[in-house]
Amino acid sequence: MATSDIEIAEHALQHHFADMDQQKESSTFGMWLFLVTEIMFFGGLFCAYLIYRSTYYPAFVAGSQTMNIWLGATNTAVLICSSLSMALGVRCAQTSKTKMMVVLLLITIVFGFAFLGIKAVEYHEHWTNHQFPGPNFQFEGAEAAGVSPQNIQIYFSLYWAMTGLHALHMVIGIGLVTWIVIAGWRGAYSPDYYSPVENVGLYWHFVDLVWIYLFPLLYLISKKHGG
Amino acid sequence: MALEEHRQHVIATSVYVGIWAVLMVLTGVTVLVSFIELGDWNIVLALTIATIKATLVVLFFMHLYYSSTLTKVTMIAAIFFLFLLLALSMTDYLTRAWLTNPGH
Amino acid sequence: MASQVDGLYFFLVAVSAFFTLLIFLLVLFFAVKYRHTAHPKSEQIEGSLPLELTWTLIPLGISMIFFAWGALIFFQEARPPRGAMEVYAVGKQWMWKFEHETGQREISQLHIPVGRDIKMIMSSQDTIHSFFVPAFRIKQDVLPGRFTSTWFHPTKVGTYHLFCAEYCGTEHSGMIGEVVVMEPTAYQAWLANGGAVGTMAANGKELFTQLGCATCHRPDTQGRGPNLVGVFGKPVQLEDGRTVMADENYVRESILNPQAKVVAGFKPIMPTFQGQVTEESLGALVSYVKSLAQPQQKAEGGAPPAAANQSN
Amino acid sequence: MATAVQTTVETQNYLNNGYDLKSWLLTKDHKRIAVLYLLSITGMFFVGGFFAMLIRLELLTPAGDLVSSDTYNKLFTMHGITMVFFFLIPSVPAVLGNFLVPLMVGAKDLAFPRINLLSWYLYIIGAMFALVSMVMGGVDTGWTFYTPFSTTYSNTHVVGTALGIFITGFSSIFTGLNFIVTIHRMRAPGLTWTRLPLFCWSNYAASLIMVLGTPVIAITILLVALERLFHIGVFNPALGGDPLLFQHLFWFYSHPAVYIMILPGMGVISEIVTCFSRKRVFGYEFVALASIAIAVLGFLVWAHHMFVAGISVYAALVFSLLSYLVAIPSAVKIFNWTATLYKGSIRYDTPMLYAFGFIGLFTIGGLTGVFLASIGVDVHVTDTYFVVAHFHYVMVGGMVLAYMGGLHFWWPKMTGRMYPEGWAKLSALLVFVGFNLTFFPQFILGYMGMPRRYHAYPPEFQVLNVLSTAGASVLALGYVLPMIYFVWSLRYGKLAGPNPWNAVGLEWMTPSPPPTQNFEETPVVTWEAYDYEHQPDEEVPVGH
Repeated sequence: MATSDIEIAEHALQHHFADMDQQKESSTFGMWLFLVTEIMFFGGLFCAYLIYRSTYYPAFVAGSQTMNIWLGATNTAVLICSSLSMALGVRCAQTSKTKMMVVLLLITIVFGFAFLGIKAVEYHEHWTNHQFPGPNFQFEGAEAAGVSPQNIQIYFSLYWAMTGLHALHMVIGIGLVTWIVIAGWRGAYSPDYYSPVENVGLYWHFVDLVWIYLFPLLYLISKKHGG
Repeated sequence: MALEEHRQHVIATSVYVGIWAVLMVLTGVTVLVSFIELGDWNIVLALTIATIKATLVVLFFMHLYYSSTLTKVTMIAAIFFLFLLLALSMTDYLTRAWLTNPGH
Repeated sequence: MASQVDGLYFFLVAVSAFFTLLIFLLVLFFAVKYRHTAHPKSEQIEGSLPLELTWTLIPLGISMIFFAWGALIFFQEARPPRGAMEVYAVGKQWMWKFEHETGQREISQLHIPVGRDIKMIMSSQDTIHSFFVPAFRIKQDVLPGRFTSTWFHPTKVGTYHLFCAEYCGTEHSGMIGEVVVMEPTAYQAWLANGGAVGTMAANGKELFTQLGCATCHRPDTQGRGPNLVGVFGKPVQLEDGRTVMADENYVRESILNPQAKVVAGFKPIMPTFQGQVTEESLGALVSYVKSLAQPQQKAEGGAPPAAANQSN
Repeated sequence: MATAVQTTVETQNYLNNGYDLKSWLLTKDHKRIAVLYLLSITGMFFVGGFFAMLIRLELLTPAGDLVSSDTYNKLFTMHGITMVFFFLIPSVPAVLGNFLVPLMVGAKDLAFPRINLLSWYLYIIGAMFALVSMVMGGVDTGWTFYTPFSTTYSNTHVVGTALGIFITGFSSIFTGLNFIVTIHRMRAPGLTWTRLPLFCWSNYAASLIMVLGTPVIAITILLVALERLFHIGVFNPALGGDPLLFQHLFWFYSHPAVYIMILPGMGVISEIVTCFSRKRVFGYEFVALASIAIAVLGFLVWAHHMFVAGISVYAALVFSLLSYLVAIPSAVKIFNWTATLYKGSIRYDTPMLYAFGFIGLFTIGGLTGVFLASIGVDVHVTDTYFVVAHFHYVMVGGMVLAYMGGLHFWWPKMTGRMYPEGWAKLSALLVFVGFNLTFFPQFILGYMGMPRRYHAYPPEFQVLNVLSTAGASVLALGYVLPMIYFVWSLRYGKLAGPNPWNAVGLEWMTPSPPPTQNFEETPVVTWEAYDYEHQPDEEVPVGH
């Protein structure tokens, strides 16, 4: 490393903070508050989900049965693995292992792309099956299942909105991790100054967290056939 | 180094890996359980497992367990207000059908 | 009802006026008495717990009176009395369409007899409207896709404003009309000249046959669909174990989204009639199903008396 | 204007620290960002005010003769959207709060200066979306965007406006986030929570709502846009959606948003009342905690906007009961301010006149809110001019008066110069008289049954409407005057000195205008809030 840890820290201290402690605490607290807003942001969708699920339960069952559980489960596993590599990456930043951190974050990015790839396969399948809300929406077997296609459309509207917003967060997350990788490679962080790494980590885990709920709510509603 | 003592708690790698293993197992469990028909208990179980997983992620991957009280309160507040949104909306939807026939 | 609302309203006005005057006078009094020139040195006072408690608990107590009183009135407003005369209303951009049980239709004018309970059963065929008659102190939003209802009891003959109170587009302020409260005899005369073609229930029965409902919902026995005689206003056991009340909205949902609540013992085979029935037809069908549950007055209702007897 | 002698005397401050456009548009100084906000929201205020004037002119006669009904619908919609989202919500927090919170807590800046600047840019982008939508033909859904009208039946620029509000929402979130972190983490040594100025407490409470509530309106407005573009059916009854769900989600934010508007205003009043009665505030803890109580309880009452919308009777009862609870802390504040006057030494400077006005008008606004919480009465008066009058008493009589009072109070701090006191008193009087004349008749109109958002109305309502329009012209004059004398004062106003009101509080212990770094050295606080007892009672040097 060209610069010592202390130099990095001194360089990183912004003029309006008294010391690194105050800066770090502010930055972490700010990130948590941002996550609060994210929770409420997804919260609006969860509220809509809860209400329509209780109103149109059979339609939600029918909709969820078209989901590929194995792809969903794989994606859950992929995200959990990415969270592990992320957590270990942050740990490397805490312990001055810059190269290892870069490697772990790159692995995180790979997992992120894997998730999006699998999600794209699922989206493609829904798209070709006309399971996209709008005038072209179709759902084969709605009559047989004894539910109104309209109500299944609401399930799919929420499915696309929730997973779409989640995927958008993944894309942003990958961008942020890339930024950390580049800055980290250039030696911007030290055990005294790694708030950006930690905050991006928090963001990444949060996105994982949302999926942990989306998976059972959208894929695992009920296996019972015939509503 | 004066800064050293303020550095955040470093969690052992083994803890991270252990949590990861638990999360993977729980993911498997939740998928398997979903194939068993338990009626209303399916959703209860699925959400319980999801909540356990989420709690583990928040506490350890996100270091909440080692964070300041303020951060913990922040997280609890978020959950509380999300609960308010869901619960108070449901007071309407769950009781709409109650008063349908004439009284007297 | 109007007098009850006014009673609470003027109580609220009195209490508010008292507190407003109290604050105004105190502020004015302090501002003059302790003005800088008369009282150059301020005296520091930290606060007082007893005072804080006083002005927390007293307003709380008063507001609980408001709550209880307001809630009592509202509960009455929300529960139409039995035996109310029913009028169906459909809101559309930008007019009110009314239909009486006896089959008379009118637009943006509502003729009703004085001294009777009137229950409005309302829905919208486009956006949200709101049925507002200031003279009766009632207001109820009229929603698309659902029936809402309200009721009133006119006590004075006259003509009253009817407004749409929920913004509904270009001619929102033109979606007005009048409620004409008439002496019962004048009302009967008006009905006689109303040009009705059959009662709502009779029209509903005709639709019931036309749409083919009668092939499955047989009046004499359980067909592929449940027998509808005597169903309205009673709890219905559903296939998935729930019990729902067979009210106007249940009948509507059963026609438009039949799979949502399937009666116990039946298969979800009924097709939806969404897009095939207008709001007015829905009203007629509901009225018919209702008439099937009132066997004793069915001379004009249209339900075969034999079927009604059998169901009892 | 600056002679050679003056330039040597003139110390460096945030205003003379760079004059080029870049030094303003890329500034991270919270004080400069506050000035940027001041200019932008003033612009939006006059845009919204222009729409209001046209509305009042149209309502002069019962027939809809001045503008077409479509135009009228767009006017009240754009009046509401501009005033609520682009003026009231940012007004006190983003202008006065941005300027004062760091000064009051003794910090050099907000915790995240770059995010603060980003927040202003988001506001500007959002405002541009809204303004461009207006110029291209406007939007006619009402500021409430009720579905399915907004999603299916309106033919106007709903999506553009919705995106504008969505983007501005994030501006508000970032402001709130910045305040919370700053107040938690950046207080000067010795400045404990119980020594914190009440202005900070109330902005803190408002920030909680911004952070917790705004994301919900963001997602809701996004769903409206999606519904319009893709017909996803979530809010469309024709597709099985429930229009009431929109109302629930909308009011989950938009009712607490009322407290985003009023809470910071209450903070301003606490500062002004204590300063001009030379007293510590009566019951400091109660006033401070009342702010937090309002913020939290404010989230429990939203469905009182929906009593006649077709919600469950039982839910309506629950929300009615909870609605009364939020009235209590507001009452507590009013009583405490009144008690603060007791045995004070009261001066009648302009900010204090605005504070008197606020206490009176907010009392009326708050008490008429109780009418609306009482379901039996609400059924009759909701969606009438009674509601219009009520929320204008709170927003204009409360919030705008507090904002104007605060602007006069801190104008010398922000600019270093005094405004002309005589003109300011005249304008305060005009605002008070004009306001009451405009909105008091509307209570009566509402009880008589005149529905809101009516382009034409039955002739029996005309007299009161004429009164209201007459009042509005007086009110407009009251708002234009300060525009003129504030600008005038920038050049010709008397120099203010660091503490023209002889007030306590850290912001008065630094020069006016403050230096870029706010304080020469970080202050250490050893005294309680509003410690007027130990403030030397000297004659106020300027402005008299």
